[in-house]
Amino acid sequence: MPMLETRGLTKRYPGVTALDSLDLSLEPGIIGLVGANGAGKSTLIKILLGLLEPTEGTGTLLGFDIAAQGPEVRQYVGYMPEHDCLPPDMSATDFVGHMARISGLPRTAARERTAETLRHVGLFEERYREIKGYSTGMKQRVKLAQALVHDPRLMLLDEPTNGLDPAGRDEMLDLVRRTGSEFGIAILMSSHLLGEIERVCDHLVVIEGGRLVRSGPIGEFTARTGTLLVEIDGDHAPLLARLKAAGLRVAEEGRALLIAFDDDRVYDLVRDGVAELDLGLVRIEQRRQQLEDIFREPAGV
Amino acid sequence: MNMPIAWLTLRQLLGAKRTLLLVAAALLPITLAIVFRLTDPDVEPARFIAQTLLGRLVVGTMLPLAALVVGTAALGSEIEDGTAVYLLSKPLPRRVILLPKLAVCAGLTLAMMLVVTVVAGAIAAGGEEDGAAVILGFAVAVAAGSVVYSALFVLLSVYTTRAFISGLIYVFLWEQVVTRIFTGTRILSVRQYTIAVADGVAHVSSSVFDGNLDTWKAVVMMVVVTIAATYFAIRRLERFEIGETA
Amino acid sequence: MSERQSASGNIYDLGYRRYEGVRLGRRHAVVTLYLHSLRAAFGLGRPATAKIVPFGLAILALIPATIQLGIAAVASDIVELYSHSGYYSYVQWIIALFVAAVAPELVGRDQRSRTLTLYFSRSLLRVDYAIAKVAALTTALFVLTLLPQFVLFLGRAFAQDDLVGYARDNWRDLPPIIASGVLLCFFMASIAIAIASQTKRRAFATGGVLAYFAISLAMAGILLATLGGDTGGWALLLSGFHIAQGFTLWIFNIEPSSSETSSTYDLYQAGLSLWVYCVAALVYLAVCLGIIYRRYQGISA
Amino acid sequence: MPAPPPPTAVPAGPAAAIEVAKVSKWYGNVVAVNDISFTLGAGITGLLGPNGAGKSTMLHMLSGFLRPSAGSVRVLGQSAWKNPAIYAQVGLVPEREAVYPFLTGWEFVRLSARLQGLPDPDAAARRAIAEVDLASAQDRPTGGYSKGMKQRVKIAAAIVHDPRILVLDEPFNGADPRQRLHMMAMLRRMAAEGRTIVFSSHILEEVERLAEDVLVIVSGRLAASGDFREIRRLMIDRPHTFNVRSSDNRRLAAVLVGVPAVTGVDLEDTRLSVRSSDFGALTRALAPLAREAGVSLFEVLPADESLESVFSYLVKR
Repeated sequence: MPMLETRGLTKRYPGVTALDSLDLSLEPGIIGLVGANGAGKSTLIKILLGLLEPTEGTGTLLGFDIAAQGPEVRQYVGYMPEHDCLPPDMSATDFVGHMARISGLPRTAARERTAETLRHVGLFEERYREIKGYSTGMKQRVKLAQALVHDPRLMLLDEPTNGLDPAGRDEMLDLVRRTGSEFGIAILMSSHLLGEIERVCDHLVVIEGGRLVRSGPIGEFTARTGTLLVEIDGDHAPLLARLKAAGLRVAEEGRALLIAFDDDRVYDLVRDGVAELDLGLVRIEQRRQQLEDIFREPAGV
Repeated sequence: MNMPIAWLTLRQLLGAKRTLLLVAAALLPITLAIVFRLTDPDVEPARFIAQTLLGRLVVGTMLPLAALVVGTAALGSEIEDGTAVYLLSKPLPRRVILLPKLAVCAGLTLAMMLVVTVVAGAIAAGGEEDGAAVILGFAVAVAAGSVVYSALFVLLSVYTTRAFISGLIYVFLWEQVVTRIFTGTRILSVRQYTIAVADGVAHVSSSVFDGNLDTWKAVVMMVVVTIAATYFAIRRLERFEIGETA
Repeated sequence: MSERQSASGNIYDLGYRRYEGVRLGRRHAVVTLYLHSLRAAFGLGRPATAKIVPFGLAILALIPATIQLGIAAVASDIVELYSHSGYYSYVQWIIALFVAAVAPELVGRDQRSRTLTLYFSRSLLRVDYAIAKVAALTTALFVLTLLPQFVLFLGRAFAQDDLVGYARDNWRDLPPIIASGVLLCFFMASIAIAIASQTKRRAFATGGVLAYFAISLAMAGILLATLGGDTGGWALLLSGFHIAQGFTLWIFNIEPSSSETSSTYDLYQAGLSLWVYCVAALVYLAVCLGIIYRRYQGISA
Repeated sequence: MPAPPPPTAVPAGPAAAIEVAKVSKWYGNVVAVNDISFTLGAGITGLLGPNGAGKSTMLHMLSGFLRPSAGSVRVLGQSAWKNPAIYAQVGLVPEREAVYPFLTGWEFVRLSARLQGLPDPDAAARRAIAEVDLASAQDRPTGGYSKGMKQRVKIAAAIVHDPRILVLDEPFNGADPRQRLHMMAMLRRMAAEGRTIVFSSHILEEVERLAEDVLVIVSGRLAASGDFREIRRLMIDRPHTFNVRSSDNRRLAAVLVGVPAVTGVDLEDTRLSVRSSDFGALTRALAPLAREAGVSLFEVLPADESLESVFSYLVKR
């Protein structure tokens, strides 16, 4: 039985259809959920959590029926919302411990797992201080900790890197990756930043207008393309002219040249062109399809 | 008068849930007046209107609460949720932003309270002679009081993020309790100014009113307080700093 | 890191451990939230400033009873200052201030910091949340009602020479003390939570609760004074304080006093049968609980 | 490359649109910004820094919302503080999401146009809304907008008076991939018309793709400014590493070792890692040497030339 399965899941608001008969079947793993704003990502997550009721359709999560067994299934799910959700005047230890007990852990177990979980997310001495003095990065860790403290089978992460600076983002993504691969907890993570998804996830779900566009291993989305990308230190116009003269199809994109890749002859033409023009060679790379390309084309590809 | 800002402020105020609550609350004195009329108790109507209906309920409670709710909603809530930036980032002197806001607040409070005063008063007076004079007095007084209170509460809302609770404390603690016990402090009470103006305009026998402030003193104080509050509010807005948290 | 062992050295596994223990489910979550809220009502587990108001008011509520206790200690046979049935009239404003200060803490904070989302994503149902909060505030109020009554009972008992004899003769006082105390607490807590749950802003919530008690008290007074007993009497049913006074007297089976200085003079003037206040209290309770239920069913998390 | 800039709609002004001279900002003992100077002309500048580094304080001073404790911030030659007149030439997109929820998108943008005192507010509002591609939602209250739509309506309100300077605080927050692409194209177009655009962002990928120059603020100080590739070249204490795949890695390694600028060569499974402290010498040597040795270059990847690595170096310094 798959970890998550939905059949004809639909959510209609007056005038808007947020989810339109969504059929989804997912196995455990680190799953990225992407889609345009208003595509139905948040609605899907909220329905899975029982925070919203679907208008139509059914679903099972971890073998439980999401409509009929809401309280049971939620014992095994951790949720990290996108928005702030922490009481400012409690300490991380107190709050995460409280959420552990709300999630069904007895007092002693709650205390032990709180300490463990805070250590895993990298909160140390500061865990006894009030949350209002925390940086954005620390707050995100607390949010992650409260979703992890009761050892869920699945964690739903809504934009987990929101508001983080580059270093904080790196650490959070590592943590998510580790939670998924080392701890063996399935993860469903939504993000607008395709670079993040590419880095962390091993499976991708794309929804658009409340419908499933594509679902598959991340590799399928980033296959190599028949384009060679070449970047030169300095002006690339002479090289462009030279390669065109040699009969190659070449286009410019920002600082890079994109060369249609027919056969291995192209490698040496580029090398020789650069050498003879005495240019600095910064990059040669067979271009991969980018996740972003999904959004360049009209929906429903 | 900058019309777009006045229009915006009016939309803000009329859309707010709290304004609806105010309108509902305004029905209280009117209901009370109807009950008074229907049951015809043996209290002199002019005295009931001056002391209880308009003096205590309208001037003592409704007017300051209405001005507080409206005055802190107009600019204070904008500063709090960050939308004030859209006004402050326009090539307009800050007084051009503040004055229409203040005018709309005062106007809205005044309109609501004037309707309450006249309707509730007229129902309770039922054509009695002294009653008409008292109502006229209160109409003028409530109009003046709306302006003074609005200026004060708008000032409060640009100075502190806790304007609402501070205003509540001022209204209930200072005006209801302190100025009753320590009569000397009445020179610093908008409620007392308002009653004094009503008294002066109505010009009826002294047993009707329970205020003891000279009307001319009250008028001078009202003008001074309004001008000072407006001046300081503008000054504050001109130097208003918006940082990372604000 | 995996564990490694040899005869004289060990490396232990500090990696993630799964939780294999029991998961206690929904009822445990409700109890946890109830206890947490009860502590929060007195600012326990919060910074010292959060304790000032609840503890200050609780102490104020105890003062009259403590005075009685003190008198009993000094001079045994002096008149009693406070009766069980009249005690709440002395402390009604203290109770109102307490619920006005505490109810917004209990229900507003979760809305303000959006912790509500996290609660609803656990096994708690929305109605469970409402039950836990009303129950917590009701229980917290016992400290301001039943505790002073108990102190008062002791004070009166100590004033007698024969302590056991007093207890034997007067144990019948206890059921009405407890019944009126519980009803009063439930009544005040429900009103306060019904009002406070409507807004996340503490100032509005506190102002709203106080405004209800103050304005209804003033209106009842004005109407009673201007209209006189027959019709004006019904106006007392607007006022929470008068209703509480009425049902307390009914439970103690005492008629309101005809003395103008008495705190029950309003009730005497109104001339309504005391059971009417009891019915009114139940109607208020039903309406308030309905409002609270609707609020939490509708609130978006 | 973008098309050559069209005739500018904006009259030419002083060379520096924004001049920041020796600016500091402190709150009590806390120094948020410490003695920063820079000037900005036309083009797109990205403002970077870790959380709490003073980025936001700097943007607020540029916007005239904070009084510098020392130094001066001048916008188009005038002081920014206590001078609302500058807003006729400046458009601001604040970070906070809030817009007036009871106004429709159209009303909100038109309000901005009217407050700017534009002669034809309707036309200006229509143009700005079309620019951010929001016409289809303009008659709905903004309270019901998604994050990305709010972001766009805020931009529309900021550009309604065709300002010469545009300051955006985290403009991509909440935007989905498609909206990001659209917004980037729009900002590039506006910059090409000769405007000065400053934006802050945490997403280095985006800054790298959009900004011509960057300002990096670390702990209240200006840590670096300019083209980040140039900044990278200036980090001489940090070797440049390239990962290379070729038809014969071992042979290529052998010839590269002979280049004086190369300080290290590692042969790994399928690739070759080359280090040098001289970026220019290494990149110029690579192709000729490979050609001489008869080795085909399949892949050349700079390991730490991205803005991300430059940024993390500056922050940890």
